Amino acid sequence: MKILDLSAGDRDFLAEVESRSGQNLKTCYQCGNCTAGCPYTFAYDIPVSQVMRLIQAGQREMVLNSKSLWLCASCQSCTTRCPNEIDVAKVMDVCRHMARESGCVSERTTKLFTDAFLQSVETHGRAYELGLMARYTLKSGRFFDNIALGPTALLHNKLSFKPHPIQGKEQVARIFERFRKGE
Amino acid sequence: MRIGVFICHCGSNIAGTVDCESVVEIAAGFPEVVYATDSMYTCSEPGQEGIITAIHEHNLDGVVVASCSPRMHEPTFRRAVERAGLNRYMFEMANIREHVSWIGKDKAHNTNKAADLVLMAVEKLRRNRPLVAKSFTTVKKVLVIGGGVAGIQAALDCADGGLDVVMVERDQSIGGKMAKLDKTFPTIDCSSCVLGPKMVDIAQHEKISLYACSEVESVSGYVGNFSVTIRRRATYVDWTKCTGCGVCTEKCPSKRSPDPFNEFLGTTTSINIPFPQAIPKKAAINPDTCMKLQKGKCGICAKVCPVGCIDYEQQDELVTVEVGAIVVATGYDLFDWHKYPQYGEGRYPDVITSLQYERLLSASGPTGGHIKRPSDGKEPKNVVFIQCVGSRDRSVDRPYCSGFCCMYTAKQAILTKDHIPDSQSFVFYMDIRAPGKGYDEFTRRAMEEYGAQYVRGRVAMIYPHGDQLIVRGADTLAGTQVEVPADLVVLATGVEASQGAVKLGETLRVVPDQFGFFVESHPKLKPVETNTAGVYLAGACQGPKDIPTSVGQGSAAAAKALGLLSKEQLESDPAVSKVNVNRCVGCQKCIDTCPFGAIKAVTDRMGRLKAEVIETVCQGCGICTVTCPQGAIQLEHFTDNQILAEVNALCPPKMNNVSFE
Amino acid sequence: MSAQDEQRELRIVGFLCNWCSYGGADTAGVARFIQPTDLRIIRVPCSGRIDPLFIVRALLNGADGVLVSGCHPRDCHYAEGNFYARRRLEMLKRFLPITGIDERRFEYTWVSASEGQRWQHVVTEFTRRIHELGPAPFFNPVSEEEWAKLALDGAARGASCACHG
Amino acid sequence: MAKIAYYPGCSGQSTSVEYDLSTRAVCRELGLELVDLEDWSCCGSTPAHTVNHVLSAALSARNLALTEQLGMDLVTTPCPSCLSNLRTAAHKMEDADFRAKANALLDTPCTKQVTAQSVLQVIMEQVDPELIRAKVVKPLTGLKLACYYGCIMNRPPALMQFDNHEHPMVMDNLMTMLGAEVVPYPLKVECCGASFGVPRVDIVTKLAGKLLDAGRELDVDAFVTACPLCQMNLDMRQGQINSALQEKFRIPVFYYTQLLGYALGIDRKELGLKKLCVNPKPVFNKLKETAQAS
Ligand SMILES: Cc1cc2nc3c(=O)[nH]c(=O)nc-3n(C[C@H](O)[C@H](O)[C@H](O)COP(=O)(O)OP(=O)(O)OC[C@H]3O[C@@H](n4cnc5c(N)ncnc54)[C@H](O)[C@@H]3O)c2cc1C
Ligand SMILES: Cc1cc2nc3c(=O)[nH]c(=O)nc-3n(C[C@H](O)[C@H](O)[C@H](O)COP(=O)(O)OP(=O)(O)OC[C@H]3O[C@@H](n4cnc5c(N)ncnc54)[C@H](O)[C@@H]3O)c2cc1C
Ligand code: SF4
Ligand code: SF4
Ligand code: SF4
Ligand code: SF4
Ligand code: SF4
Ligand code: SF4
Ligand code: SF4
Ligand code: SF4
Repeated sequence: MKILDLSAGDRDFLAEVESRSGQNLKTCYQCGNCTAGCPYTFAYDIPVSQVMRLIQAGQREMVLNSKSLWLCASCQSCTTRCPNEIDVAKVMDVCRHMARESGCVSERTTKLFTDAFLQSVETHGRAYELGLMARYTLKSGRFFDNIALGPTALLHNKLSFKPHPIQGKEQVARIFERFRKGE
Repeated sequence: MRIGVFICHCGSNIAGTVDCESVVEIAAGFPEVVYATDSMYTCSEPGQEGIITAIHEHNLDGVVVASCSPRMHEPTFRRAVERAGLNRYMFEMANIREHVSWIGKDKAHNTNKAADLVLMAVEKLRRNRPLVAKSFTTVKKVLVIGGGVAGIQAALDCADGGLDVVMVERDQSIGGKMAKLDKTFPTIDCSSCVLGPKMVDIAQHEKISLYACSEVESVSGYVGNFSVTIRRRATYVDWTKCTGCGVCTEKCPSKRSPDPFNEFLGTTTSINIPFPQAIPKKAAINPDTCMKLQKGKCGICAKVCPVGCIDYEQQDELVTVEVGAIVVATGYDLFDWHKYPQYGEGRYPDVITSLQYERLLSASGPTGGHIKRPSDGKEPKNVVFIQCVGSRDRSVDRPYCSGFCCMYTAKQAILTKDHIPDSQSFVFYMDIRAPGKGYDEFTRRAMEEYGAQYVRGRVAMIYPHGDQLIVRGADTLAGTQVEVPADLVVLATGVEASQGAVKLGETLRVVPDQFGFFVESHPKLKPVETNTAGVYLAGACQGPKDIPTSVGQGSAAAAKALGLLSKEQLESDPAVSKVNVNRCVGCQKCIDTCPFGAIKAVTDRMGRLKAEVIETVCQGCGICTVTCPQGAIQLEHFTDNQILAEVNALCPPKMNNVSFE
Repeated sequence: MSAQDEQRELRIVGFLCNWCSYGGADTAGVARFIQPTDLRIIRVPCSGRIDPLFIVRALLNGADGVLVSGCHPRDCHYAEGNFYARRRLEMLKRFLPITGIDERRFEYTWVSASEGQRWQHVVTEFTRRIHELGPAPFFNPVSEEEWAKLALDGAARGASCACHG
Repeated sequence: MAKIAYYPGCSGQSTSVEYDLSTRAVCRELGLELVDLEDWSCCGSTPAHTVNHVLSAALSARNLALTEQLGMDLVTTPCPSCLSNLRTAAHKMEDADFRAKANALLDTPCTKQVTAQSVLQVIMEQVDPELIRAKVVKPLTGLKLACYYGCIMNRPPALMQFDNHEHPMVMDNLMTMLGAEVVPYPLKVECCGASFGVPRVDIVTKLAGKLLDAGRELDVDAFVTACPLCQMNLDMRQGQINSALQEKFRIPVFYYTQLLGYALGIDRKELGLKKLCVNPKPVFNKLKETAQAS
């Protein structure tokens, strides 16, 4: 196990997460309620309460490389029940932003899906599910995961073969464009 | 006036950063100062002697000491000047230690500032006048409000000490929460075995009168002489005759009356004696469920009562008593855990409170001491305890620790194993707070000898699964989520101020904190006193407290009351407000604003309305002085003139060529 | 000695209630929390004893700043003295600009007996503010007398003056 | 008829067409006129806010601005995920600085405060329950249902401000009103696996499997949902779940609008019942039997 040198903790990391999320993380007293309610704990490498702890201890690398960031579904159960009224889901969100910014991607497939989804929105103005599945499948190389669903979905006319582009799709594209410029 | 000034070095505490000799020199030039000197330790014996000698030798009639905070040594020096024959109000203090030498490094600035402070004191002193305390007699009787273990202890100690005691209890019986407990930590002795005899003592003590089913309606007067009105609620039973035989309760056909004594785990009869050891052991009718009082039908209890004491027409009664001191011991209530929707809000009958669990454990409880879960009466095997429910939780506005729930949870885990040897307890906790004598050993025993499994983490949710409840929590030490299928879940619900505490506080002029617990006079040095003279606190009404501490406080409050009333006469602080009747126009504004009701309206010989201060009630806040549009009511020792003299000493009007005086 | 220390002291008057803020200032002293030395403290039993007149008088007499401090809102030793104080001082703050006095020269705050650190902060900040404002301007004696009268009148009228409600 | 701006959301055009169809049918029947936002765009869903909060808000705000252009200040959507995004954007834009940042990404800024509500909330709050009761022609008597709300319909409570966040009841009440027996389903707000169906099938099969299991435990005839993602994970993925967990679930999963529409006597075609992956036939057979029996 990694031994932490607490004095070498990155205080700026705590400050940055606090200011970007607007949350006071010093109030977290490690009760574990967030972890207790998080449906994804079984899939996490670091339970959400320990993510909070590691932020307090300024462990930037461990946090930003955690798979948990990418597996959080923003289900809000942690936020809803935290006795210190910390918006934990927002903190997870912010850490994910920071991970993305610093190029840490420990769950590649999740990121690919997110990217494919947004790509689809940027192109068509709306999510085009078949297209985004195709793009995701190509990029991730995970051909078999959802292949079984294909027939079920198509049989029930669930997925449309054509995207539903909108007239204002340039407007939407410009949202992304301006966003990237501003970054 | 002949004023003497004494500048203290406090060793190097003051002299280190203040040039004391210079201050002496400057002070010697202040108006009416005839003597100025310095002294190494003014409060020491030689220091005080120095003051006394100087008063005699220089014929001083006023003294200024520049030293530490008056909050520290003002009483000391007042006694010293009094020993020299001066009135103790002919003394002023300048705080050149806490407010000068300890907070500033610049010696020149400090010296200058110290001299300013001495000048302010001199200017104020020049306007002081001797004040003489009035003495008054006291009523040798104590009111104890609340008959929990703290109030019981206070009442018995006062009565044994020779005072008459009036105890007012809101419920039908005294005993408070302790009467509902099964066994008590850390000794696991039976609660009613230790409390029962004390309750009987209350009933039998010739100096104690007990008013149960009663509440304090209003209080007037002041320390030594309070006048208290008590409302005795109608019980529909003449308690002077009732023998507590219980015949009525056996025959009452209305058996679905809520049973607060058993924490609503079962129901009881409309006419009822809450428990066999109740004191007073008298029956009372619940008017909400009695068929006679609701619908005019029944009347069975009146028929069967062998002494004929049922009275369906009975009304509330007001009683007035005069007392010299008041002990407040109104205890606490439990947090309403329904505020946690994730624990089911009451939808799951097998999620209960810790106090309900005490009733299930108790041999005199609704299940005769067998742990049967409410849903189906089955004996539980997996029992989950959740600590800090409604404590240490900002999201429900309860940031504080309830103090004793860690301990009673350990106790309940131990008792669970005693009752059901093949059971397994799980305790979800955040920290274990067990700071008393033998307490930590006790919680260790719960884990080590009784095998309770302690899990560090909160519980996020409880949901039913089959006939069990799934408790989903975290084990933060193992670093993961955990689930326990439970047969029974016991919530260690937190402690809240007792219902109605804020209102009672208003009646008694005792301030509640933001959570409704009464505020003590000083958190360390006056833990059972309040800021209202003659009113004391005992037990959990001041904050969460276990039985030993509550009892200790009961005795401490009794000692305070006994000490107070042991004096034949009390002296009032003469620094109170005084009305100049010539200026007073009788507008009564002061009467409206005085928070202590210390001012009354009187008519003078000419029949004109005037204000008059009741010296013994006035607390000396000076709110009235600021309120009076005529400047007619002045707080002695802090008059407008005195304070303005200090202002002028600091900012001389001549600076702007204007004179106000 | 730093330049700050050598700077000329300004005249700042403090009115502190005996139970809370005076104790807080003591606590700060006991903890040796270094503070600027400009402030001199007048002890009163309760913030409810502070007549706005005292403050006006200090300012008219040439004080560069006045600081009032009492118990926290629900904490008053006299149950509700600080509640009265708050109302009066709030009115005063609105009244000051009418008299030509910069209302930033007056501040009121709440400090409890245990809040030594807070007291240090309050004093340091207020003193810094007064130094930024500089010494109080000299009053024209004539109009000043008028103002003094006005202020005293205000106190006397009482009934119509909300400061004295 | 009360006019209300309507935002169908992307899934309403693909995986949850039947939700969109039945919502429109039910609203029409209940006297709510849905006015489609012309040329609406994707709200960004979860992916957007996991990338950046301003980007996410801007994608939603474009639609809030469209609502504003219709002269309305309330937009309604059937999808909780869209709802959550629209509400979050609206809430964040109460802050002027944030609003400026989000508007800077848009061609047409959103200047007014527009609120979003779920269609469910609108139906429950704006339609007289007596009207619904009166219109029921085919009661759901005899059906045993589990109402599953999903994780974000009511959470976090401060943002969503609708129903009990741990134990929501509106769908339960609605179904009871239609004559169904509603079981006290314990996992009403547990997460179904959300959009991890694509990147992490293992996660979804486990979480959704747990939900199905709790329903089977209570012996329900069907699930009722109000969220396209929940419905898809429980219904379309039921086969996937069965093979991953070696189970044999066959529990139909309806949108509440489908059952409501059925009870109101709306033509089946308009409810898109054919689109359901787990065949709902047994449910309707059971309903017929009870109807005949009585
Ligand atoms: C589940 C549980 C288990 C516990 N186990 C233990 C244990 O094993 N050991 C231990 O040391 N402590 C234990 N405690 C703590 C114990 O209950 C308290 O320490 C003790 O009861 C405090 O006594 P009290 O007299 O201050 O207050 P209370 O017991 O609350 O008594 C207050 C009394 O005042 C009355 N009253 C309230 N308001 C008014 C009013 N306005 N007018 C007149 N009367 C009024 C009430 O009716 C009551 O009779 C336990 C507590 C709980 C909840
Ligand atoms: C480092 C530290 C910090 C603390 N901080 C705090 C704090 O911040 N707040 C707080 O509330 N508490 C604090 N405490 C605890 C506090 O010290 C005790 O609560 C308190 O001192 C107990 O007072 P006492 O009178 O019972 O005992 P003591 O202070 O021990 O006094 C006992 C006296 O009896 C005398 N004595 C002993 N034996 C005999 C004998 N046979 N004959 C005659 N005289 C005898 C001793 O000389 C002594 O003067 C602290 C303690 C420590 C160690
Ligand atoms: S629930 Fe809140 S306080 Fe508890 S561990 Fe999680 S973030 Fe910390
Ligand atoms: S929001 Fe994320 S971290 Fe919080 S409980 Fe849901 S999945 Fe877990
Ligand atoms: S009087 Fe105060 S300052 Fe002087 S020696 Fe005593 S404690 Fe120190
Ligand atoms: S029967 Fe009469 S005397 Fe006996 S308990 Fe009842 S009321 Fe009292
Ligand atoms: S009159 Fe009332 S209390 Fe008496 S027996 Fe009848 S129901 Fe019971
Ligand atoms: S005593 Fe223990 S259980 Fe009770 S509030 Fe404090 S820490 Fe929690
Ligand atoms: S406020 Fe002044 S004038 Fe009015 S009654 Fe009181 S003392 Fe008299
Ligand atoms: S000083 Fe005045 S207001 Fe204060 S208690 Fe005395 S009479 Fe009442």
